[in-house]
Amino acid sequence: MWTNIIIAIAVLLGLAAVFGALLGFAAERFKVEGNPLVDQIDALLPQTQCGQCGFPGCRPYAEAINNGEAINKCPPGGEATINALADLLDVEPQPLDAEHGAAQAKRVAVIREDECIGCTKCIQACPVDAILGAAKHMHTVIESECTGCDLCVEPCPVDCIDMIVIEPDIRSWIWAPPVVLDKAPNEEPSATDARVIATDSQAETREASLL
Amino acid sequence: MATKTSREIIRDGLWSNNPALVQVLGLCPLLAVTSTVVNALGLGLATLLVLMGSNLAVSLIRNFVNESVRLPAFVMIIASFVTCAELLMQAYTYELYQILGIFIPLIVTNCAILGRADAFASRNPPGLALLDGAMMGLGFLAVLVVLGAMRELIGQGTLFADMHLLLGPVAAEWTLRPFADYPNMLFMMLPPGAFMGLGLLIALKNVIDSRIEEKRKAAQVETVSAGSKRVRVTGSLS
Amino acid sequence: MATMAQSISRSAIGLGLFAVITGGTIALTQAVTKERIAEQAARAEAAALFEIIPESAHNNDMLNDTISLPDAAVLNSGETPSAWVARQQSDLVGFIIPVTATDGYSGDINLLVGITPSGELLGVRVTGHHETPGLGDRIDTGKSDWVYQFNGHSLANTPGKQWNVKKNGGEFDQFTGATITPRAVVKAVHKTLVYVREHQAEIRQSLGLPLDRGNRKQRSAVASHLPEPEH
Amino acid sequence: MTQLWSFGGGVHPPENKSQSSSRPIRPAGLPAKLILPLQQHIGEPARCIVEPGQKVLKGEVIAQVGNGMGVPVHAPTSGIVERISLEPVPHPSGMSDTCVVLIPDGEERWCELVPQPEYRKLERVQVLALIRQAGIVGLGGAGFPTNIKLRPSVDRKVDTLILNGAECEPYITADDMTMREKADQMMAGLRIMAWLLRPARVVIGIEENKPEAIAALRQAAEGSKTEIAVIPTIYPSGGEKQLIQILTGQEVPSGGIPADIGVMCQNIGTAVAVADAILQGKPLISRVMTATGEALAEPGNFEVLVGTPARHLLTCAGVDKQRMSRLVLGGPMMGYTLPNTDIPLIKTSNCVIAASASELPAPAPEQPCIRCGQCAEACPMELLPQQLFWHAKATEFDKAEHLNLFDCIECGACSYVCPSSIPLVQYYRFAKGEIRLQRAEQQKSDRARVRFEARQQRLDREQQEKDQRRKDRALAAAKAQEQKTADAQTRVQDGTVTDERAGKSALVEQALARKRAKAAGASAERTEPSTQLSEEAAPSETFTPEHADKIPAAETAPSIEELEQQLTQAQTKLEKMQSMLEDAHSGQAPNVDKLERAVDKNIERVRHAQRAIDDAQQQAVPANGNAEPALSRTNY
Amino acid sequence: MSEYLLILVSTILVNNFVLVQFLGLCPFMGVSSKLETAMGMSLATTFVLTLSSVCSYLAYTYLLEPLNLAFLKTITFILVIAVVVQFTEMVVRKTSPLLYRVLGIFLPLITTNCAVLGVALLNLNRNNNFVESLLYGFGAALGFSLVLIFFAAMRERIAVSDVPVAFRGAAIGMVTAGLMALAFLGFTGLVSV
Amino acid sequence: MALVQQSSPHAHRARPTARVMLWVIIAAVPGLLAQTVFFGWGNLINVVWCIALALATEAAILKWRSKPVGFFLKDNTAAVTGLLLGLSLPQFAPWWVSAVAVFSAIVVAKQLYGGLGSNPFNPAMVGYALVLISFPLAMTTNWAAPVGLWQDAPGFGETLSTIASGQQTAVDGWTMATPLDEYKHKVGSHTAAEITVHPTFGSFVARGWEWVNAAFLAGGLVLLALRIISWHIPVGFLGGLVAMSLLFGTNADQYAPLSLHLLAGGTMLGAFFIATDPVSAATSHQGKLIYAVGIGALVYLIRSWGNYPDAVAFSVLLMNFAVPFIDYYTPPRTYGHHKARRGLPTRKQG
Ligand SMILES: Cc1cc2nc3c(=O)[nH]c(=O)nc-3n(C[C@H](O)[C@H](O)[C@H](O)COP(=O)(O)O)c2cc1C
Ligand SMILES: Cc1cc2nc3c(=O)[nH]c(=O)nc-3n(C[C@H](O)[C@H](O)[C@H](O)COP(=O)(O)O)c2cc1C
Ligand SMILES: Cc1cc2nc3c(=O)[nH]c(=O)nc-3n(C[C@H](O)[C@H](O)[C@H](O)COP(=O)(O)O)c2cc1C
Ligand SMILES: Cc1cc2nc3c(=O)[nH]c(=O)nc-3n(C[C@H](O)[C@H](O)[C@H](O)CO)c2cc1C
Ligand code: SF4
Ligand code: SF4
Ligand code: SF4
Ligand code: SF4
Ligand code: FES
Repeated sequence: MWTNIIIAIAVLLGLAAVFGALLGFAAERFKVEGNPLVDQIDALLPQTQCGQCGFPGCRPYAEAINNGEAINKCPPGGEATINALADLLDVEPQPLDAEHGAAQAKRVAVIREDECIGCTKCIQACPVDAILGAAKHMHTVIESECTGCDLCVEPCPVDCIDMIVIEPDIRSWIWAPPVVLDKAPNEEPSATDARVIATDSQAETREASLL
Repeated sequence: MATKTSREIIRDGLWSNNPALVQVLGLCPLLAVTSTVVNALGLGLATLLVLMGSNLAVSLIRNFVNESVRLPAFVMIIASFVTCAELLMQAYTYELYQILGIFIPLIVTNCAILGRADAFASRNPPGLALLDGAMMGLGFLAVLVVLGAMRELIGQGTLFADMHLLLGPVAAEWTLRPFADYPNMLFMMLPPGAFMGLGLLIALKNVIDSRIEEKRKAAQVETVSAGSKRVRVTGSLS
Repeated sequence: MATMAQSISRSAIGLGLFAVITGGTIALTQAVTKERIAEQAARAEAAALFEIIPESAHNNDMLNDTISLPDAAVLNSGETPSAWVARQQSDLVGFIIPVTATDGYSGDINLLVGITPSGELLGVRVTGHHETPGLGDRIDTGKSDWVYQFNGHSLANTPGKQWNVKKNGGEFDQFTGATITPRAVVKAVHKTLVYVREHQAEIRQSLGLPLDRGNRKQRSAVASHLPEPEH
Repeated sequence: MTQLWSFGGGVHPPENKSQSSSRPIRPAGLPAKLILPLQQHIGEPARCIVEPGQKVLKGEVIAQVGNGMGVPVHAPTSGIVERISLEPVPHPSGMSDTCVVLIPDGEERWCELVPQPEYRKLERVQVLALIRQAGIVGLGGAGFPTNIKLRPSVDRKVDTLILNGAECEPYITADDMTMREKADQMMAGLRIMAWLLRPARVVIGIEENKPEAIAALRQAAEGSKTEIAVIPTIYPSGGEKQLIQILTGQEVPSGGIPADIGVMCQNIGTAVAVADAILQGKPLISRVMTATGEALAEPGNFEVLVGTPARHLLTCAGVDKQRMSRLVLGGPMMGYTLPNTDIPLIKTSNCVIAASASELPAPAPEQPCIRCGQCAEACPMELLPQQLFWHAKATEFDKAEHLNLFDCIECGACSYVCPSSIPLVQYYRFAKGEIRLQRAEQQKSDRARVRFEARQQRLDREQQEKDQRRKDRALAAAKAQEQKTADAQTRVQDGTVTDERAGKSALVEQALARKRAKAAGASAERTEPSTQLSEEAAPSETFTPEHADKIPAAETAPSIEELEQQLTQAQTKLEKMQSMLEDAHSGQAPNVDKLERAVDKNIERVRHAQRAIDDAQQQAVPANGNAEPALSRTNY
Repeated sequence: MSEYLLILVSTILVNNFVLVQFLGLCPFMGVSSKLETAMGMSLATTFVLTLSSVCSYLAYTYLLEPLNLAFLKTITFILVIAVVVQFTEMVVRKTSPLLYRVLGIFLPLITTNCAVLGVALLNLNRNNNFVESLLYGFGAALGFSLVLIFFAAMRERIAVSDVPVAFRGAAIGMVTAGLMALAFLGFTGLVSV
Repeated sequence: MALVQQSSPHAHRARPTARVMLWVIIAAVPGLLAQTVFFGWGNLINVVWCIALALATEAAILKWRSKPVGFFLKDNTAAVTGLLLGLSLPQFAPWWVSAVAVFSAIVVAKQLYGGLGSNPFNPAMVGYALVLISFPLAMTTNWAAPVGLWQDAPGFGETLSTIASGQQTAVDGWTMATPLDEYKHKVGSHTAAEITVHPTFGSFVARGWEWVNAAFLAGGLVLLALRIISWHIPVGFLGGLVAMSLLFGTNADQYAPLSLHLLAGGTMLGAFFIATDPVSAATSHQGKLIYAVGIGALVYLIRSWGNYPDAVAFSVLLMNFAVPFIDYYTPPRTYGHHKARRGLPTRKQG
């Protein structure tokens, strides 16, 4: 009996030692550094650089995600970003973590120029260098570069920076998806509903005028 | 990762992170051997024992494993437990062993076990690991048995048939036949029934969860303060 | 290079250590359970045999008391199949022959046919089949009592024409909706009996029985050669 | 006979053309006011060059080409500019855009016109400039500036010039009537285009359901090499790509333009406009439009001034408002609905349908797609509409794009046949819009990333430099102890620095002074709202404003720790401000008043923060015994 | 020759590993939400399954059997598999980052794919010889890949359907797998092995 | 009065889904009549029972899902599902077999996936296959013998009471193995001549069955003429079957003859009414051909070597399973493109 046991152990030991050596060899021989995934994750983040995720900027959050951080902490990205991340990482999308704030309409910062004292605080705060101005001169936000992170609002000693919601205009307008009736529970569609279903952008207002 | 309290571990294993219903792991035995309660119970018990053992063992050695051989080492631990279980079943419940067949050695590759070893046991102290193993195992066992009962009942109109294979002659008379003259719904005994049965159980759990969630929502007001986790990206506020 | 060697040796030793522990555990368990397992395995193998000839009805080590069957190609059960022999003291109780019916509904049906020295059926059991659940699988004792009806039949008391399902004018019940399976089983059992009759000389010899007595009896029993049953 | 090819798909909806084609083209006359959007074409909006109250002559330019691609806008009649304002324009969004509102004076006084009957003696570029100056855009639908289209890049030689007279949409007969009544003008315009392009082949494609127009064209084209190709009546044979396929058998490559395969397609109305512009010098100020539909007593075609409100045209055609349930601008397949009749008609408007409820009934409610494939059979672009629909609906835009969503011409054939009455086209439009939006955002975020990273690098560099300097300084200081002579030098350096600063602040002072003088009147107004603002903000001032707008009203109080943090922040800010104020006082800086305001504000802030903490602690104590350590910590 | 063909038909269709034999279900459910990843998984599994089927056959026939150590088969096989998987992963990662991007994250998962160990054990049960083991492993992998890829394509479609909330995700996946298994029952009897 | 606002197009061709489905039902009537003439009242009773049950089940589950019930019931698709089940179940199938089939068709195969348009598998065939494997006895023994061969022909009432009695098997003299079943089990051990003496084969191909198939073919041609179905699927299906049959030879002693394949069992019903279910079939023309040829080939394969005498249901389900994948790789070539874009969108890399 004991010989049998010893043979068994010896065989397994032999196998394991060989395999272990092989793996040890491979681990050293085929070592790689760096992770391309971070770049891919970073590419999906909105680059607002607002820090709401709890990381100083999008890239740090991308790195954190790569290390297992939850993907639902970026309010500017909102659902779209979460879905894209879920898709990339092949995990289930989760709803936005409320602790990090809610998704908001896109905004830009606008400085009320005559109140600005030129303290340059906002320049220091802006993560993308979208504010122009020299010390003691009034400052301006380059609208096209502003990410709407609102990081400049708080440091301003005279509170002269406003976050303005970007309103859609006729050139940025896009068609809304049709209103799908399917969602209305327990209701038989009537003739009037028929129009609502295929209605266009201003569903709400026009619906009101119709019904 | 914050360590979990034992309460959380219990809830996770049995319900909210149930290996079968939520993680959807360990499916092969889950579906293959659940045509009757007795098969399900047999395999479930074996899995439970292995899971506890391997979790404990992995947790004990968690600080001594070299990264490059981590996976093989865990797998070997699991395999040794499984082989022991297999040998014991062969010795003491031979008929059941024959019915369960290849699925006993396949406990080794039950993803739930390696998953627990890697995700939990290798990062937690032995006590918690053992508890986790037990709870995950019980959760798995419960699903196995429920699915087994469901398939047995719908499929051949009996419950607890052949329990003597596992529990000895006392159990021989336990068979229930709730419907007289039942036309066997063979589909439930075959692979499609297994899949759909589990699908149904998962859906059932979802329904229950959403009910609970609704209740909780109704009873509770949101307390998180939005945006409280924000950090400064640029400089400090001085 | 030092790191390479280090890495190799560390991994090898690490994994080796696990191998020793786990291998030891397994080997030990195996050593402890070995005998019981062997016993159980043998018992399981014999279960079907003991159903046909219960342990109370014989006292030899039936599992190891086998004779080889000559010219057994018709039985379709392996290259040189052997029959198990049951004896009570020195009396011959019967023997059990493995047969395979190849014309089932789907795939082979493996049978064990138990026969008394006088050519009477002691029992028939199905050990493996692929028949449709719910239809053909009623040849299984777990599903119905159908196979028990063979008990007691012999070539002597059942003429060759009767070795068929009732639908084809035979003696044996079929199942509703599934005639193919029972017919295949009946045919195989009949074939076995015919085989035994034809090879009774060799069989008796290997059983160590005198040739004449049985010979005579059997001959009288199946005096007229009956035609193959119609299928 | 011209050889014809066929294209995949297509539908044949009831034509409904005879209602409007039975009457000759009538003038629609002068409306009470004309609303002229500054953008009636693809490209940049035109730049308005008139002011309210200004008198303009008929044909005078009132808006010039802006900085990008575009054409000018002309006054369709003489009159007075009432205002330049945001008015609802014909656009599917129903939104408003900048328009010039012109009140006609009824005199119809033309500005000076310069006809160029001898255009062949001019340079081609000059003729193209004339076409542009006449404000001509494609009248077939998209409104692409015709002069740009007529000047393909050198590598794209136009071999085939196609004149699109298919007019495949039901109801519309504007091109039909134009061809019947203005065939000669059209041929003249065609000749100008052909002279510009020198194509090897000139074809006019016309659907076989317009026999009178075909006859008129045959007559007008008599003796010329122009082919008149009579094509089968099937919608959308008038689509540029489809017509090209029918007439040449070639396909316009995806993402390309017809010129890529040596073809150009112009609408016949465009040709007429070109003839008018060159031969008579008249800019594009009116066009033929169809007014039809069951709600009209006298449907027909009208010569309508650009900018005429739809109401005027409808009145000309005898509208019965009670019967009108839907007002479509364009055809029933591709047109869009107008929310009211005040919307002006513009260069690209070719038809107004005042439909009764029974004529264009509301579609049945959308049912699930049954993948019947009828839509794919109908799609002239050979797309898989149902697949596009599933992806668009599920917002899987990349998949929709992969299935060539952007090749969809929004012709509506798929929706027309769909048994489940799914507004497919709307889904595609939505998806296309979203994709474009996403692309723009992606671009912006890429830019943001670059800027962020650049800034990060710069900061790192600066930090390094600072560290380096500090090291250097430490080193220098060590040396300085040994070499006392260095002292003097250092002082000189300091001096120059102060000088620079002084110079700068002087400049700032001047600039601010100028500004203040200019804004003197406005400042009173401005302070008012700002005080108001701070009053409003007062109750919530315990939070920083940024938090204030993020936290819903019914939010529970922030934790004491947070409040503390806010307090410290406020205190630091206050200190900073105070020191700045002192600096300013001593430096006699011009922003003292502002800084004083800032200091006041910050004092207020600190006070509020303190009060909030006190409140919170008072609440916390009875509620929670554990709050004690926090209490003791904050009691300094 | 034809017996080899029958092995393939049997493993791919009649006794499909996933739908009939219930092996490899976790990756089947876990990595089938996207067609692209399913394809990666299929490729990786095919490679590892075939290789480890052969390796385990060799280990058993030339090591365990002569030494009378059949009871060590499970641990030996799993060791072989784990090592094959890990080694493949390391090599692919280093040598072909592109392939690693496709296969990388799936490779470790294969260790716990029952189908891999299942093939090794079934080879023993069926007394397969070397070539048969190879084909059996390959056929099993093809069968796995076939249903995995079809299933993934189908799940992408289901994902955009209006499935009742309780059934979204894994539950409807199970039901679909059930219906697929139902369809595969049509193959019963095609090959009687 | 406010003006209607909606996206173009504003005109619509009026052939709503409900009417399409109605046409399918109408086109199936000749087949149903032929079944009634040649096999008695069984199919008619089954059809009525299945349709009623289908509508009821659909209504119940829509209610449970909080969907507008009337709106969806009016689309007639549940009725089509019920109809097709009624047409394909054995004439004397007990009522509960039909009930289980209808229930699984409507609930499991259709509504669990979101209802009309979303089901990846053909609901009727899911129902059929499910009861076939669940109740093989009831599903294999209840095929009516052709009318002329009945002993003691059952009238409407007797048929109804047989079905309603819930017995697993009907009276012996009324039922008979189907020609496909008969051929399948005798081929190999008997010659073609020996097999076809069985009364179920009649004088031509398969007594009764040939006319039923012809009637379904006629109905199918109506659907084709109305452009409710495109030719690709029936032609592909029958083509696949014919091609396999020719490939494996026309030796009737070895394999069932082509005429039997085409005119017995559910061939024509399958080719024109079942494989053509738009929801679960492939999308593009090319895809439809692949899908249908696959079904045809599988039908031959399973009929010849598998366990099931008629394989339409399984073949359809198997190819349904492949449909999403086929769709991925067979998009049509779009105008202005050189080649079709196959496969998946390549993910943009960061
Ligand atoms: C799916 C299916 C499975 C079947 N399985 C069996 C079976 O396992 N055994 C059997 O004898 N007949 C089986 N049959 C029935 C045979 O096809 C055949 O109908 C029957 O055996 C002939 O019986 P009869 O001679 O009484 O008509 C099956 C039929 C079908 C359709
Ligand atoms: C965005 C856009 C860009 C175009 N660019 C060119 C161009 O560069 N050159 C050209 O000759 N035509 C150009 N065209 C004109 C098209 O070729 C086409 O003739 C015109 O859009 C009218 O087509 P439609 O009315 O069918 O939409 C462009 C059109 C659009 C919408
Ligand atoms: C579906 C569809 C149908 C069209 N039908 C016509 C038509 O009937 N007549 C026409 O002139 N342009 C029609 N167009 C516009 C042409 O594609 C093309 O823009 C026009 O002929 C170019 O000429 P233009 O630049 O002079 O407008 C249609 C466009 C689309 C997308
Ligand atoms: C030509 C055609 C064939 C159909 N075939 C079937 C069928 O075989 N099975 C079925 O359940 N429904 C069928 N339907 C109805 C409907 O499409 C089906 O119920 C949907 O699958 C439900 O989502 C068919 C409908 C049409 C138009
Ligand atoms: S929360 Fe802000 S910083 Fe964080 S990832 Fe989103 S945009 Fe970037
Ligand atoms: S922080 Fe405020 S005051 Fe200072 S420069 Fe910016 S906008 Fe001006
Ligand atoms: S026509 Fe409508 S229902 Fe038919 S496939 Fe297209 S979108 Fe779906
Ligand atoms: S709208 Fe687009 S998808 Fe629909 S038929 Fe026209 S081109 Fe095809
Ligand atoms: S249990 Fe089999 S693969 Fe997970």
